[in-house]
This record gives sequence, structure tokens and C-alpha cells, in this order.
Amino acid sequence: MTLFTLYAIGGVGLFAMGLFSFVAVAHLLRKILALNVMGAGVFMVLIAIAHPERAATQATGVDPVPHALVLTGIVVAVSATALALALTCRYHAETGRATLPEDGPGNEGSGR
Amino acid sequence: MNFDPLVPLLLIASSLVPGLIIFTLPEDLRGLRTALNLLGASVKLLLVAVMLWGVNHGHTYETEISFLPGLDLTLRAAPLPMLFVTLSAVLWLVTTIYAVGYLEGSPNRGRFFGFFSLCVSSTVGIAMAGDLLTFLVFYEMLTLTTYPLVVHRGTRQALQAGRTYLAYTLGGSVLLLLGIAWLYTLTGDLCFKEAGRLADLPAEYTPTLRLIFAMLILGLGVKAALVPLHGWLPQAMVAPAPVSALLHAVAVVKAGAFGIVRVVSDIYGIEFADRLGVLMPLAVAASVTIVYGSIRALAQDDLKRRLAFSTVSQVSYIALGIALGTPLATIGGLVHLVHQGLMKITLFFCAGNLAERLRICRISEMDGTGRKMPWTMGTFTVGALGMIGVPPIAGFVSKWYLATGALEAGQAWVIGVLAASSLLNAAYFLPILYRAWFRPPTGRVAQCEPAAGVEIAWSLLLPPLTTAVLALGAGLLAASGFSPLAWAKVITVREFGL
Amino acid sequence: MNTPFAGLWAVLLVGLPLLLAVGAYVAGRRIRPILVWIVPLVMAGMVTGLIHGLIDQGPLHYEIGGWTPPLGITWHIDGLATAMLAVTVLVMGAVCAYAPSYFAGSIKTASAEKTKLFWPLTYLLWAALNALFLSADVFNLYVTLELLTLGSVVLIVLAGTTDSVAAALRYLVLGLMASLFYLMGVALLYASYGTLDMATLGGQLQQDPLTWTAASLMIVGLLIKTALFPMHFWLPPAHAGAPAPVSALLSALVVKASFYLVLRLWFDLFRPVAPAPAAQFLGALGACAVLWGAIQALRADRLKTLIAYSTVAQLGYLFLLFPLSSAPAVAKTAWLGVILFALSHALAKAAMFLAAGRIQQLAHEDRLDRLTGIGQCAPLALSATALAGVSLIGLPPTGGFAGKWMLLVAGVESGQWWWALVVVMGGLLTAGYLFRFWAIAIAASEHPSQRAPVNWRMELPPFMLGVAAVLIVFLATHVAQLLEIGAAFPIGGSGEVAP
Amino acid sequence: MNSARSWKTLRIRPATVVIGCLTVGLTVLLGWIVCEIPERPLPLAAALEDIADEQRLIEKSGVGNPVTAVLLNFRAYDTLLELGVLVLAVLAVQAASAGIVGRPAGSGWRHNRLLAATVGIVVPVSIVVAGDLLWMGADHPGGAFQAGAVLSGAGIMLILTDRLGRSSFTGWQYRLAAVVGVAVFIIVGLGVMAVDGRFLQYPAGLAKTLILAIETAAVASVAAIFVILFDAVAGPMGRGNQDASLDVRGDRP
Repeated sequence: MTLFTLYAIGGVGLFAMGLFSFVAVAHLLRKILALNVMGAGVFMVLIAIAHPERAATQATGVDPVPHALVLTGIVVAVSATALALALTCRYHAETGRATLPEDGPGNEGSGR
Repeated sequence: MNFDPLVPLLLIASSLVPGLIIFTLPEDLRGLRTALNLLGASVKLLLVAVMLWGVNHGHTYETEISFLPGLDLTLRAAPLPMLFVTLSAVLWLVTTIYAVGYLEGSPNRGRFFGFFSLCVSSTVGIAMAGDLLTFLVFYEMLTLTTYPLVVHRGTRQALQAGRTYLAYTLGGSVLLLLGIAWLYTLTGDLCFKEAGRLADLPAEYTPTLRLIFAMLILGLGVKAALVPLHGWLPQAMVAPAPVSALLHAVAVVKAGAFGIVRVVSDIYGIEFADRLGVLMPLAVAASVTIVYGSIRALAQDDLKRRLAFSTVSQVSYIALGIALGTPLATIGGLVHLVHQGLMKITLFFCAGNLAERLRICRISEMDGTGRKMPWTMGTFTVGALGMIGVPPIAGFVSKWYLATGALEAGQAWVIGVLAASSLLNAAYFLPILYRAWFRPPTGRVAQCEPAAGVEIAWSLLLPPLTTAVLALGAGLLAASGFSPLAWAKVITVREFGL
Repeated sequence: MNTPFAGLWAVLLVGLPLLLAVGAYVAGRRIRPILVWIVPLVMAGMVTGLIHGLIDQGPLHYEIGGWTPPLGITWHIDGLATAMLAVTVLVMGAVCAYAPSYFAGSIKTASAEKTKLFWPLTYLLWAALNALFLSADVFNLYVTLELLTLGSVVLIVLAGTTDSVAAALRYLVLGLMASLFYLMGVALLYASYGTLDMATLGGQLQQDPLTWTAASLMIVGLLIKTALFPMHFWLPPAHAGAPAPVSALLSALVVKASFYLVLRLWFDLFRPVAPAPAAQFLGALGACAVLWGAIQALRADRLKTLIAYSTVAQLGYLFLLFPLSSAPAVAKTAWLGVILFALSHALAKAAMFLAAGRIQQLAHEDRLDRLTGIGQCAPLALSATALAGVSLIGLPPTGGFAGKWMLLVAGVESGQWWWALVVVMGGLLTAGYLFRFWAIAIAASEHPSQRAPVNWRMELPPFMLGVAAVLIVFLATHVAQLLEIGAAFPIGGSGEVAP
Repeated sequence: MNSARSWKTLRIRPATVVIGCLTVGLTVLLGWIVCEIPERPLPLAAALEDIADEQRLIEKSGVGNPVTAVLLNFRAYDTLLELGVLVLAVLAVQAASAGIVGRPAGSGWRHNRLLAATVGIVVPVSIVVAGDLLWMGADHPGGAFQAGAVLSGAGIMLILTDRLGRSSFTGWQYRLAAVVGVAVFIIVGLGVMAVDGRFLQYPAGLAKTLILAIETAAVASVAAIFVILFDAVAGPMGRGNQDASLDVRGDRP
């Protein structure tokens, strides 16, 4: 097993774990964490792709593009996480709950 | 510069533009609104006169408007469209005058007259449509613009009627739309053409064409109130009298009947349709409707409902005439398009007058109305006798041509249908006339104070008088060169290539 | 001669709103009133310039920074992209004209503090939309998508209610998950093909499990963002709970943007390698959305919820494209039809939401059973809903009809009757729920309310949008010509709409 | 209703089992696929090969660090939008938090001597490190985001010790700092169009200067934004507004 596959499979594993947690758990903080785990998984896959074993650019050692993508992705993830946390705080402050209401089709959609 | 292509557009604009302006006017600008309406109606009449002259002198009025990719909207003046256009233009003017008087002081008149004008614009568009898609466009516009008129009063009953109206007409639209789309994929062209355009399609399409025919006729049959698609019509009677008049005489029901005529004669072609064997079922459906409508009318005590079922019955004369597939019957059907309009609108105006002046809408309350409102009931009598087919009123001419056409087609059973229908017509109209003229006034009629001047406002009396005179004239002068009958003959000659 | 200008217009279409967002944020509210009017006009001018450039010299490839595709990011500007830019300008213009009055008149909606944020957010959203429509780089698209999702979420929160926060949160977490699906797909594609440029990718995609998986991940992600049934559940609370101008932007443009991406990915990349059942499956989901959305709209007890469910239903229509376009002979008809449908839906739905906002303000709420006779208070707003609604139903002569007619023809001509039936059934159901509202609005009220003076700034924009949604049908031929410029569309089969 | 419980419990429902199976399936599928990624000639790799030599990379892009070259030259447009996302995050937390919490009272850490001493060392060092990262980023690993993150760390230390005052970071200085990165980026991007005609196409020879200018502005923005984000999110949570149900451990009363 090469380092590349190790990283890639690790990334896939993280992605799936995050996904499972995201779907299965209702607590908002855990959902946000799960999203970050998923994100980390994707980033790991990207970094694995950049590994010299695969990257054709021998001189630079690694393929810089996925690294740049990961950096961009991380910043996006940070922003999204901040927004999600801010909303969760607000929601919690107003309702005292940390889970979204489970609403069926009947009471979905509330105007104002 | 050639102004001819502009004329059809102007014809539609003459009611569309006033309608749109009326929407923006404040409710209390009654004078300006009325002026706009009458101006529009007069301009339209003038344009119709110009076009009638022009069509007779070889002008072609044809307009194309960019529409879907590969499909333009076309408006084209030909004898058949002109027949319907003339009817709408004349009846719009009288109905407008009537409506102004009838709705005096009621709320939401701006909305009413706005949609009223749009409704007429759609009707003219239906009449002038040069292809099936244009027809569909205006046909749906008609559905939409009549809905606010039907529910105008906003009562629970009116809303219910509006719901029923929509359920029926939109259901019909779906069939029509599917049929047209299917036809389009077969032929790639939807233009109306005298004597039809499908005759040269390969024989393997025959079953498809039959199916499409059924879809189109069912779709149109909803508005034309073919049994069993007529359920919305009696309910729509909750609308104000001018709306009922318009619905029955010009706009909705006629649009359906006119559509049937166009599909049979200008898409399929009467002779080709006959070969396909689709005309016989249509004739049977029309006959069933004629008899059924008359029988149901017998049982109604509400005057407007009785008139509504009478419409169900009478409009199918048009479909029957076309479906018999002979020149004489076609003449009968086409001329009935006009005659029925004139007579039925008279009857509805009178019903409106009775409700307005005497507050009665039931036949059982009509005793002695002739003495209180002789002019109104006089015109009512003309309309009713015309419906029965008493010469020399217009209705007789239609029935005569239908009957001779049936004989020409070798369909003697149709004579039976016509006779039964006339008997039934008599059975539901004559008692009304008897009550009106020969019974002493009772109930509300008796309590009614005699009016100071004329029995009712002039704006409510003149319209029925006019239409009654026209109905009488159309019958008396049927042989003259400018009667509806003469026009129908011209159309038929072209259709059959005689 | 025109190329640098066309390129400049494209750059400014992204750059200008970004700069404006920044400026509006720093400046607070001082420069706002002029901008409200000028910006949409300037943007409209630039879109017009771009369209002219396109008509003159065909589709435009713009290499940002001068780096050719595998290295840099490219914009691919074709008819479809410019059509989307144009409809964005129209909707944004109406929203910008409408919003000041809305926020000034809403008692419930938040303080000035928050309405101040509306402008930078809206301009950012505008930049994100334009950037998304122009881009042809799968990763750059991810960034624009995130910009779009986050911007939408924040705009929803401006409503200031707890419900809106919950709706925004649900939208946010699902949107983030969807983005990660998309990003994973991008990573796999890059791993296998070593490029992020769509044009380069399109030429070399192969039918292998990796491509299928990547395609599924990306498309599933986008479907969640497009709220395709059964992933639609986040949409109604979010779109109904947002302030009216925001609802208009979300329903008209934001969901369209992710649909636009599905369209791009499908036709530019994945169509040749996608197995046939995938298209049918997407169509089936679309059909379910049409029915389910309509049923829920029929049951809705609030006006804005009704309109939001209508969006769910109407989005379903768009997905009928995939099965219909699998028959080469009618593919182009279906493609044009769906895009016309999407464009007119954008106009109509924005009109609906803006008018609903006005009605809500007049009635102080939007429960349907409290809106009896509201039409007399706000006739212009009601006519806006009427014009827009007719287009949504797809009755002629409206933009919705143009789209529907072409879908029908495509369905009938390729013998796929069931899709044609879905199209007409959906129209009937749409009529059902819209007339339900209209009947209430024009019913005679027991307490006839005074006719409020027309608030032109709030009633004219939706009305004009409604008019546009109707009249666009008369431009359908020209729109179709524009769309065909550089359509990355395999012109297979007859393709021609008219024989 | 008990959020603490909802944190811990994973409700084992049939749906959960199904989801679990699906995720396992997805893992296996994706794992197999990443192992089987075929070897193909990769266009981008080929293009990079062309500039693999550091000297040629500097000639072409103005910087010697390939990641920086990608971030700020080849794919600079991505980075521009990404700075836009960061600005959006600031707008977001301000919209979300408006009106629910004022800035809570001080945490009392101000008088913690150990912390005060640490701050005194860490903050200046952070600033130096940030500057170094920024400068180094041109040719070695590092760059604007790393520098901005380090700098924001210093800012957060200052917040925690109440040394940044009690304003809630919505003044125009903070707003300007938050957007200066994206603003400079666009202005440079549009400005170079006057020279070379393409958006973000740095004129030959000016690339390094312009990239450095953009990066410097970006450092300021990233640092300011992270500070604002921290303040808006952690403010209510970290200080005074502790609540069991949002606490990760979930075991407080």
C-alpha cells in the first residue's frame, strides 16, 4: 500500500464518517463538526492526489494545484463554520434548543 | 404603404387598449370609462365595416407576430372569421351599453369593464386566428378573462361557479393543447386552410388523426357545452346578466362552437373528416346535446338556468350543421352561429331587466310581467319565438337549412331531432309567454309601482330592442345580399369548392 | 474589435458588484439611494454590451490572468450564460427598486442595523451569480457556489425571526454537505484527468466507475441545492421565511443557478458517458416534484408557503429535460424549452414573491384565510400575481407557455407520452393552487377594506416583472437564437424546431 | 428537548442502520475508486512540468513557491472570490448576532498575570512571525492566509484579555480592514487590464510587487475577519453565556 492510497483511503473514511454523523445525529454542533470532518476528508483526498507518487512534476516535488485548492477550501470551510456557529448560537439563544425542529410536510414552512 | 396588415391588430387593440386603460382608472371616473368603452366599441365596428368592404374587394388582411421559434402568431381575415368578428363587434357595442346601465352603482366596475374588454379582444382574436396555435392563445386568454367576470360578485356561490368553470375549461384546454401539439408534430404546420390540410397525409396516420380529432373536439366541446361537458354553464349563471349574455351569445360558448367549425372545416376539411368517419359521432353527440339540453331546460324554474340549458341545446345546432357534412347543413350551422347569438342575447337582456326592475328571477313569478314591462317582454317574445323556429324570425332560417341539409346527407333521423327540439323549445318557452301576457300580475310583479316614463332605463331597453330587431331582420331579409345567410353561403361555397 | 470590450463587460459584471458590496459595507448606508437606481442600469448596459459582442462574434472564451486552460481559470461565455446574466439583471433591478420601501415599511423586520446589511449582501450575491454563470472551471464553480449559498443564508436571516433562523440553518448545513459532495467529485475528476477546465475535461471523459462516481457526487450535491424532490424539504421554510425581496432572489435566481450548473455539467461533460437510466431517473424525480410540490401548495395555509412550494413544483419541470433530451431528434427543442421555462419562471416567481411581500405588508400577515378581498386593497400587486401566475401555469401567451409547448412537442414527437402528460398535469395543478389564492383575494370581504394608495415603488417592480414574464414569449425566437450561440450542445438529429 | 441528551444519543432507528449501511457502501466504493485511479497523461501536470524549474516559475509567475503561484497568479481569481467568502462570513455573523447579545462583561482574565505576561510576548512575536510568513510565502511555504491566521491569533489573545476595548468590531476601521484584501485584489485585477487587457494579468516584471501588495492587504483582512468571527461566535459562548446544551461535553447541569 502506497502512501498515496493510505492518505486517499483515510480521506474517504473521514468523508464517510462525517457524512454518517451528519445524517444520523440531530445536535447542530455535531452536525457542524461532522461537516468539518467531511471537509477534512475531501482535503485529505486532494492532498493525496498531490503526492509526488502521483504528481507528474518531479522537480517541484508535489503538484501545487491541489494544495492551493485545499487552502481555498479551508478558508471557505472556516467562513461557513463561523456562519453556522453564529446561527446556532442565535437559534439556541432564542429557543433554548440545539436541534432543528423535525417538521413533517404538514407544518413545514412558516412564514413570519 | 400598405396598411392592411395593421388592420387586424387595430381590431384587437380597439378593445384591448381601452380595457387596459380602464384598469388604471380610478373607480369613480365613470364618465371617462363609459366613453372609452363606447369609443372602443365604435372604432371596432368601423374597422369591421372597413374589413368587410375590403374582404369583398379582394384585400387580404394578414398579420404575423413573432412568437415561438418557428411558429408565428397569424391573424387573417377571411369570410368565416369575418362572420364571427362582425357578430362580436355588434354585440359588444350593445352589451356595453347594457352593462353600463345594469351595473350602475355596483362595486368594482373598473375591474368588470376592464376584463369585459379583454374578453372581447380575446373573442376577436379567436375569430381572426389564422392558425390553430393562435386560436389556442386567444382561446386561453378568453378562459382567463372570463373567470373574473364569472366570479365578479365575489359571493360564495360565485366563487363556486368560478371553480367549476375553471375545472371544466382548463381540463378542456389540456386536451386541446395535447391534441394541437400532437398535430403539430405530425404536420409541422397548424395554419387554417379552406377545405382542410390533412387530406394528403399517408393513410397510416388515420387512427392517430381520429384520436387527435377526438381530443380536439372534446377540448373545444367543454366551452361549446357539448353533453356531458356542459356542467359549468348553468352554474355560471350567477354572474351578472351582461356577463351571461356575453358568455352565451358571443364569447365563451360561441368560441367553442367556432373552434369546432374551424377544426372540422379548416384543419381536417369537411370532406376529409367525413372520409375519416369522425363526423357521424360528432353529429350524434350534437343531437344528444340538443335533446338533452331541451329536456333539462323544461325542468328549470330559474329563468336564467332555463335559458342556460336552452343555450346548451341551441349551440349544438352549429356543431350538428358542420357534422352533417353537406353544404346546406353547413350553411345552417354557420348561420346559426349568428342567429343564436342575436336571439339568446335578447333573452338574457330581458331576464336581466326583469331581475333589475321587478326583482324576479323565477318563471313562476313571471305572471303578468307583459303588462308591467311590455317592451321588454315584447322583445323577449321575439327571441323566444325565434328560438322555437317560428318564421320569419332568424331561428327558422337556421332550422330550415339544417333540415334540408340533413335530407341532403341522407340522415333523416336528424329531422326527428330537430322536430323534437322545436317541440321542446316550444314547451319551455310558450308557458313563459303565456304567463307574461295572459296571467294577471301576482306577487312582486303586482306590487311594482308603474314607472314614471319608460318601463326601465333606456340603456337597458335599447340593447334588447336592437338585438330583437336584428334577429327579426336576419330572418325577414335572409335572402338579401348582406344577411348572415348570404355570408354563410359564401363561406360554404369556398369550403366545398363549389 | 469587440472582444476586449466583451471581455471587459464580463469582468465588470463580476468585479463591479463585488466592489459595490465592499463599498456599501464600509460606507454603511450613505451612498445607497443613488446606487439603488444606477447600478441595475449600468449592469443592464454591460449585459447588453456582452450580448452584442456575442452576437457579433460568437461565444467568448476569456482566460483570466492570461493563463491558458489547464493552468488558469477560464470563463466560457455563451448564449445560455448571457441569458442567465440578463434575467439576473432584470430580477435584481426589480428587487433593488423594491427593497428600500419594503424594509422601510416592515415593522416586524429587523432594525436599520440589519437592513443596512441587505445591500452589501445583495451585491455579493449578484457577483456570485454572475461569476457562476460565467465560469467554466469546476473548482472555481465550487467557490462561487459557496459564495452563493452563504450569501443566501445570511439574507434569509435578515427576516429576524426565529423561524427564519431555523430555516436558514437547515439550508446552510444541507448546502454545505451538498458542496462537499460536489467538491469530492471535483477531487476525483482532478485525480483522474488532471484538469479542472470543463472544456478540457469534456473532451476526454471516459466511461469508467470513477467518472460515474464523480458525476454522481457532483450532481447529487447540486440536486440538493436545487431542491429537487425528495431533497426539497429545506426550500419552503427558507423561501417562505425570508424577507420578500430575498425570497424573490432565492426562488428566482439562486436555485436556478444550481440548476444551471446541473445543465452545464450534464450537457458539457457527462451526457456522453451517463448511462441512459440516469436521465430517466432524473426525469422521474422531476415528475414527483411537480406533483408533490403542487399538492403541498394546494394544502399550504400561507401565501408565501404556497409560492415556495410552487417553486419546488416548477423546478421539477426543469428536470424533465434530461429524459426528453435523450432522444436526439428533439433534444434541442427540449433544451430550448426548458431554458425558456426557467427564464420565465425566474421573472414570474420574483414577481410573485415581491407582490406577496406587498400583500403581506397590507394585511399584516399572509395566512390565506385572512386575505379575503385583499385584491381591493392592492389591485396592482394582485395583477402582478395574476400576470406572473398565468406564466407559471403555462397558459398562452406567456413565457411559461413557450417553454411548456416546446417540452410538450418534444415529449410527443419522441413518443415519450408520459412526460408530456406530466407537463400538462403540472399546469392544471398550478392553476389549482393559484386560483385558490386568487379566489380568496377577489372574494367579497365582509369588512371591505379601504383601497390603500398604490405604493408604486413596491407594486410597480413586481408588476413589470409579471409583464416581462408574459411578454417574453414574443421574444422567444430571439432568445432561442441567443441561446444557440455557442451552445455546447451536440446538434444531433434534425434539431430544428420548425420543419 | 434536552439538548444535552441529543448531543450524546445516537438514536438507533431503522433509518440510522440504513444510513450506516449506505455510508459503508459509499466508503468501499470511494476507497476502491481512489485505489484504481488510472494513470493518464494529465494536461495540467504537463503544463506545470513546463515551469517546474523554480527559476522559470519565478520568471513566469513572479514567485518561486508553486502553491503561491497557483493561489495568487494562475488561479488568483479563486482566491479573490475566496476573500469575498470571508467578507461574507463577517456580514453573516453580524446579521446573525445582531440584537441578541451585547458584548458581555470582561472575563476577568485581564488580571491574570500569567496570561498578561504571555500576551506581552506572544503578540509581538506573532506580528513578526506573520510578517515573515508573508514575505517567505513568495518563495517558500507560507503566504497570506497563514500570516493572517497567525496575526489573528494575536488579536484573539488581546480579545481574551480585554485589551481591544469593548466595541463590538463593527466600527468603520474594522469594516475597512475586513474588506481591504478583496478591494485591493479587485482594483489590482482591474487596473492591470489597462496594461495588458486581461483581468488579473500582471504585467511582466510587476508580478511580484503586485502579488505582495495583494497579500499584504489580504493579511490585514484575514486577521481582522478572524478576529471579528471569533468575537461574534465565541463572544456569547466563551464568556458568560455558558449553557450546558451547547457545551460540547454536555454533562453540566
